[in-house]
Amino acid sequence: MKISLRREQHLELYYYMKLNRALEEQMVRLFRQNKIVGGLYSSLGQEAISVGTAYALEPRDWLAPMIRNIGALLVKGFKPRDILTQHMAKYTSPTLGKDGTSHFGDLKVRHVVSPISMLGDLIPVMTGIAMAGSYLGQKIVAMTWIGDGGTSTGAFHEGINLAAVQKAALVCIIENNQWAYSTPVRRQVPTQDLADRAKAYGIPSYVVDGNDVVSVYQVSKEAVERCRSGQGPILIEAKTMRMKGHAQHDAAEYVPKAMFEYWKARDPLDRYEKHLTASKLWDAQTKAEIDARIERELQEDLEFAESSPLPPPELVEQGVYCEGCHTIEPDWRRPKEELVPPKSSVAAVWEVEDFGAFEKREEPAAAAKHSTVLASGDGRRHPAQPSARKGKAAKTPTRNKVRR
Amino acid sequence: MKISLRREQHLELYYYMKLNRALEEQMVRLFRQNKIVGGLYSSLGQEAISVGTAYALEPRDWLAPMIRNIGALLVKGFKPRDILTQHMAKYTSPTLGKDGTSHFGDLKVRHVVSPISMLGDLIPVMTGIAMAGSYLGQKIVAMTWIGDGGTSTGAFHEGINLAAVQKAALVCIIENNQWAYSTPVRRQVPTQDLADRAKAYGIPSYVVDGNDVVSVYQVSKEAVERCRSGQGPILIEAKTMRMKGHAQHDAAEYVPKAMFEYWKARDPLDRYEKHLTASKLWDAQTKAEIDARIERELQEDLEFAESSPLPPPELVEQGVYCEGCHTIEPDWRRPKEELVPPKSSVAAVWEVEDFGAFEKREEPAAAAKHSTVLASGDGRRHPAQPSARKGKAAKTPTRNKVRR
Amino acid sequence: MLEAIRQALFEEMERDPAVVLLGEDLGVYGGAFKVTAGLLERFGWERVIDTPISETAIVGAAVGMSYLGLRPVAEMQFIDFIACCFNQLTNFVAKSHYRWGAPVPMVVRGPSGGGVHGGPFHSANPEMYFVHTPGLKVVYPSTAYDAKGLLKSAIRDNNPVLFFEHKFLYRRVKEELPSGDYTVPLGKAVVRREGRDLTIVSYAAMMHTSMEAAEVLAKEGIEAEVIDLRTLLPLDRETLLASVKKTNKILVVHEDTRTGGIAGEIAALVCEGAFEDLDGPVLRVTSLDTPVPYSPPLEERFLPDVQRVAAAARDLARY
Amino acid sequence: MLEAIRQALFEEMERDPAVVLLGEDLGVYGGAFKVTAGLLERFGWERVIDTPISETAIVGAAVGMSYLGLRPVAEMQFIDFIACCFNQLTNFVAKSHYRWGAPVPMVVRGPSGGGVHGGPFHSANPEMYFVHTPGLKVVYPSTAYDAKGLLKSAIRDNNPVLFFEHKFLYRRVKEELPSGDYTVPLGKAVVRREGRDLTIVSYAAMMHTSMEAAEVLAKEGIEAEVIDLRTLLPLDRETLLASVKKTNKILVVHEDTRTGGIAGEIAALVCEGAFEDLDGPVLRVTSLDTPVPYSPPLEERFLPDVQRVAAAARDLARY
Ligand SMILES: Cc1ncc(C[n+]2csc(CCOP(=O)(O)OP(=O)(O)O)c2C)c(N)n1
Ligand SMILES: Cc1ncc(C[n+]2csc(CCOP(=O)(O)OP(=O)(O)O)c2C)c(N)n1
Ligand SMILES: [Mg+2]
Ligand SMILES: [Mg+2]
Repeated sequence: MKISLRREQHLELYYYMKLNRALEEQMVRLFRQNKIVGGLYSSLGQEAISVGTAYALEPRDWLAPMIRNIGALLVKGFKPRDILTQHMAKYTSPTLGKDGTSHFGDLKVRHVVSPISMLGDLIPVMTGIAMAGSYLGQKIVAMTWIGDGGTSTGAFHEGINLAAVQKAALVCIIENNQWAYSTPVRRQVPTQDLADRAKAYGIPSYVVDGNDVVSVYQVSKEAVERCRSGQGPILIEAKTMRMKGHAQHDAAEYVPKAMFEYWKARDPLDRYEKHLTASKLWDAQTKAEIDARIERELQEDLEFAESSPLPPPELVEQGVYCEGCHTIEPDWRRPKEELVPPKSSVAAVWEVEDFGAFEKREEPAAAAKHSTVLASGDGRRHPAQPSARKGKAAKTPTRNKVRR
Repeated sequence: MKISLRREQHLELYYYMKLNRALEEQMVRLFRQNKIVGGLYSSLGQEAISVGTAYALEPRDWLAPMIRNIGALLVKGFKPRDILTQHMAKYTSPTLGKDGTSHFGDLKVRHVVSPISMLGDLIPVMTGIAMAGSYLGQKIVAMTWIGDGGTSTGAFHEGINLAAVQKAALVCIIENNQWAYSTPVRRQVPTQDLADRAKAYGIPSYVVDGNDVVSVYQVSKEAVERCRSGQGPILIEAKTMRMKGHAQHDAAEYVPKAMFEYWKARDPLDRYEKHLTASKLWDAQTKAEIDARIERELQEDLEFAESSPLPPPELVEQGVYCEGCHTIEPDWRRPKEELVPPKSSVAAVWEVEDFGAFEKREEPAAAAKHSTVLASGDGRRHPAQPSARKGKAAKTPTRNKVRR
Repeated sequence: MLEAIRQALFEEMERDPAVVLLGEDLGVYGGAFKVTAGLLERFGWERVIDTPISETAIVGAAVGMSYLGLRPVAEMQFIDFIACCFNQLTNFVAKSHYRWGAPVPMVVRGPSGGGVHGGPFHSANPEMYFVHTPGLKVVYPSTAYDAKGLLKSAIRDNNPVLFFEHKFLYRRVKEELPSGDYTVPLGKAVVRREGRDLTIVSYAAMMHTSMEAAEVLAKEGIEAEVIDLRTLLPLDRETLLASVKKTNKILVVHEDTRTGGIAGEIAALVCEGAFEDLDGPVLRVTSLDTPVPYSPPLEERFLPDVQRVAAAARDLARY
Repeated sequence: MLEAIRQALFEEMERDPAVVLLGEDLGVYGGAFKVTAGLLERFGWERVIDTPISETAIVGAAVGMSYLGLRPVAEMQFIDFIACCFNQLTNFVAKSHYRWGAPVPMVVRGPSGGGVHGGPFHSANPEMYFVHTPGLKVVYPSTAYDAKGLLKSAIRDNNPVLFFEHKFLYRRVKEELPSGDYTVPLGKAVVRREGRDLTIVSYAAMMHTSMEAAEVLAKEGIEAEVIDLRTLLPLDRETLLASVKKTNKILVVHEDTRTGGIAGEIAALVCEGAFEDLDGPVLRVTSLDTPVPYSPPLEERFLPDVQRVAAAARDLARY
């Protein structure tokens, strides 16, 4: 698939990456002024991933950010004020101050799911969104991110595995920034590529240079459209580096200095600016205009956030339950009749493709990691199964009867 | 590695497989007589796996069975009476009637850990056993089993992953019997081989004909010794078929009849008997002697179990806590001094092998499943890192300082 | 009761295509207890989803579905396995609406409870873990009528509801059910038997034990009022306090283990709301503080029975 | 208090090479709160194990280690993540000794509690989930002295102990500790302040709030006896009942949410053991039944404070 970008798109990518960075720099200043409540996480050096991946989505598509995906939230239509007020725990924040950081979302317009702190839990949730989207005929894709460390959680495994068997339209980006808090990536998984995690689920994966926003976008776009066409989930490993500590309190002394230097030379924003210049996609004036716009917007939103009130204490008791505050109505994009009897009725039988015996297995390709298999103890090869497929068509066990 | 078996060993394998089957047949009779409390699971057709794998262990090694691994318990030295009394919930059972089925173990002599029903939970536990064994200098291997369905649990993932980074001496056998209760294996994982799960952890795996006890033994022996030598965990997929329903109550109507027939023709006991005969490893008389011994032993133990009392009701309140009933003292096989200061003291720094950048990655072998990676967006290849290894030796991040 | 639950699922799925089921072995097989038998045939592969053995993924996927407006009903094959998705339920599901206003209209249901020699991992009564989790609702019916009506309410509710089905009652409780749609409201207890001498509060299987005990007591001239809680969260404080104000004595009976069981919460509520009305201590008859043992004589001793309930009630009545 | 905990780990590791630590970021980094700082340097890679982000594997591996006679101390980076290994703890760990006689001498510890604007996922008080699980022990200290002595007892105990460290107290509670080895026994509450008018029972951070409230009350002539539970499972029934028999009134203060909190259990115990001695209802001051909110004014309203404790105590004293 040839994926190219128009000039305005190139410039938009710059706008979001730069906005992402400028907004986080602003928050560091606020943090030093003691105006941030709780922790502050940085995505410095990882902006190309948040922006490049989310940019591949359409408005109807869904995403759920992790703590270092402010860029994705901006691309999906949230404003700096949303992020500022969240971090400052203001009443004007998307959660009214009930939760902080990137823990917010929007079910109706932007299609963003709020994460929780427990790593991995979003993967099955986004799988469910993809399944429901398919069920409702919406042709949507669900996207989420996970850290190198987060791939060690059971929830990651269960979620991707379910997505694989359900062929859910899930794009999961492993943001391999070399560290999980103080733990180097090799302590999370002893493979060279984290994309190898995909092999356990029989799903395709990409490895991409996470500090190259155009590559990230292209890979993501391809993945998103493959997903949309019903081919099941995809894992993308984006290699990058966390250029700060885990959060503001962490000086990251456990990271070799040379490693920071190495990666600083590959800063995604620098690289992209040079690329835009080299490719003559902008000139100094265009850049200046975009930078000025960003500064203006940030300034405005900063004033909004700073002058916003904290929530009233009484709010604390409200909203534990939905007591009629929401009407829940799915957005059907296919005839409901398909899903109610008699149209929906089927024969409840499994169709088993093959019988799974040892001798029926194709030898894995040479490079696969299985050790060679010892010869059968009784020295014989058994005759092939008479007809495994007899009677029933040889299809995948479940989806054959199902419209997707 | 050339692994061969002496004649007595061949005969022992037969003894255990046959005993396994005869014992379970006996329990089916007891079940029909309403003498089994709770459910009864069958390993009919899977005996070669339980027996062949456990037979590769030494007495000092540890195992934890799943519900279909009665054969492994027999190999490890439990007697039919242990299994009968467990199923009949008798006071003479290893758990005194507090738990049933294969939910029992023996820390001191046989080195068997009792499973719990929640699938997957044993994997991290056995990883911990392997880690502790290495710590204590015991040179032991820990073995456990998991079903095709069980590999979908988060606990499986977390446990194998931890074992991989810790290079724990864990041998995990995936007993792929095509079904998880009523669910076909392709609904658990859409890969041809479940051994592919290993690729997510960068660990080796085997695929073996699970109905061929000699192959199973040979592969297991090789795996066990590889583990013992400190090379980290190994996954073995043994392909087989569950020849009954999930448990006695399940008629398995969801399984295509032809599938049962196909596998019945590959019955592991039949095959092994033919193999012994063809290889002239026994004659009719030897077989008759072993069969008679099994019958005698079973009869004895059945009488023991049937005449055993149920536990007294007061027992229910005892044993929630250990209140001095156990003295806990590890079996040290290395000098403890190595583990206390000053000998134990180290510099707390990570040594990072490479910096993990995209361009530093070796291209995966052709057959690997990654899609090809799109070219870098800015069209350039970045210069190689000056010296990632400068200053510190390029070793794996943690183990370099550690005696194992 | 099993059939009533099946009917509730059936009728709700007929009524609203937003209702979908997911769990292990519930489609082709119809569920370990056959609660969902026939539903796949009628409603198809997209609405009756056999999943891998992944409780966290089951609940997680249900949350995602609910965010798109579906009303998923997730099954735990045995409710014991709910421990495997505890984080997803208590952190993701329970806090969603509070934190960012995203309602989670889903149900998690499954067979619970002891008395069938299921042993330590197939007999759980996990209600208190969730009663202690704001944001969830917890339902535990004792009759077929209630099971059907409450499950319908649970499916239609905009909040996450845990629906426990006592497996001892599945085939033992049989009632003629009214034809036609009906619901039983969440959060309302019911007085199963009027009495003046003391109140016995219970739910699920122990409700039947309590009723039997009340019969025994009646023969001795002690008239117990029996309350069936039905919903454990939110608790029906009003019905409880009204009864205590009438009988002045209260005994709580639950099959869940003792320490940290719901009897404690009720004791606190009664102290707060009706202390002056109490003519005796709030008492409790519960299972023992042990895992659920396997062997029949042990499990019998472990569980409350009619004798123990009657004895405690007698003591309290005479207090 | 943080330093006291570090010392306990340090001294126990010196004393017994069977003591090993495992968890996320506790070696090279020294832990998110630096509780384990310096331990890797001293005790080496084999005894201070940085793990992947896998709480179930951490607890699972600790169980396996304990079966070989080690005494692992597992850290949850924040105690909130204990929800991710809930199954392993409540089903594998808690039931091991009962089911098949295999003791599990391990400790799971981690920073808990609110008051530092940690929001819904970094402020948990998960004690009741485990107090309701027979087979576990649950400890929640309020002083540095106790933290050290109780952690040592926990490590030496043959049973699985959950050890909660209130992060609000980590750096706020400072005491001179005696030099030399000492332990504080599990299962024993302590009377922190003698009084005659009512008993206030609390633990962890709320113990300090309760003590402050007692000072306020003393100025008004109300003498509150303050009990620090220290161990929540097993509960020290004797100390509780003895105090109620003396003061005839009891108020329970906990930071955990209200419904299903430990106050209920204590209400039930007091009813059972000292009903005749009660001159007023068992009352409770607790956090609200909501997730822990993020914004400071919300969290302040959410948590109990000296005013609310004093007000409730005043009402009770006057009852
Ligand atoms: C289940 C769980 N365990 C522990 C934590 C504590 N924690 C928060 S972030 C973090 C490191 C995450 O590393 P990674 O997934 O690589 O993401 P990154 O921070 O590098 O973006 C840890 C251990 C958590 N949030 N969730
Ligand atoms: C965590 C968990 N979820 C659900 C179950 C219920 N259950 C018991 S056995 C089983 C099927 C297991 O299939 P598999 O792992 O393939 O093992 P097999 O029975 O085929 O040997 C299920 C779903 C369980 N024991 N544990
Ligand atoms: Mg990372
Ligand atoms: Mg199977």
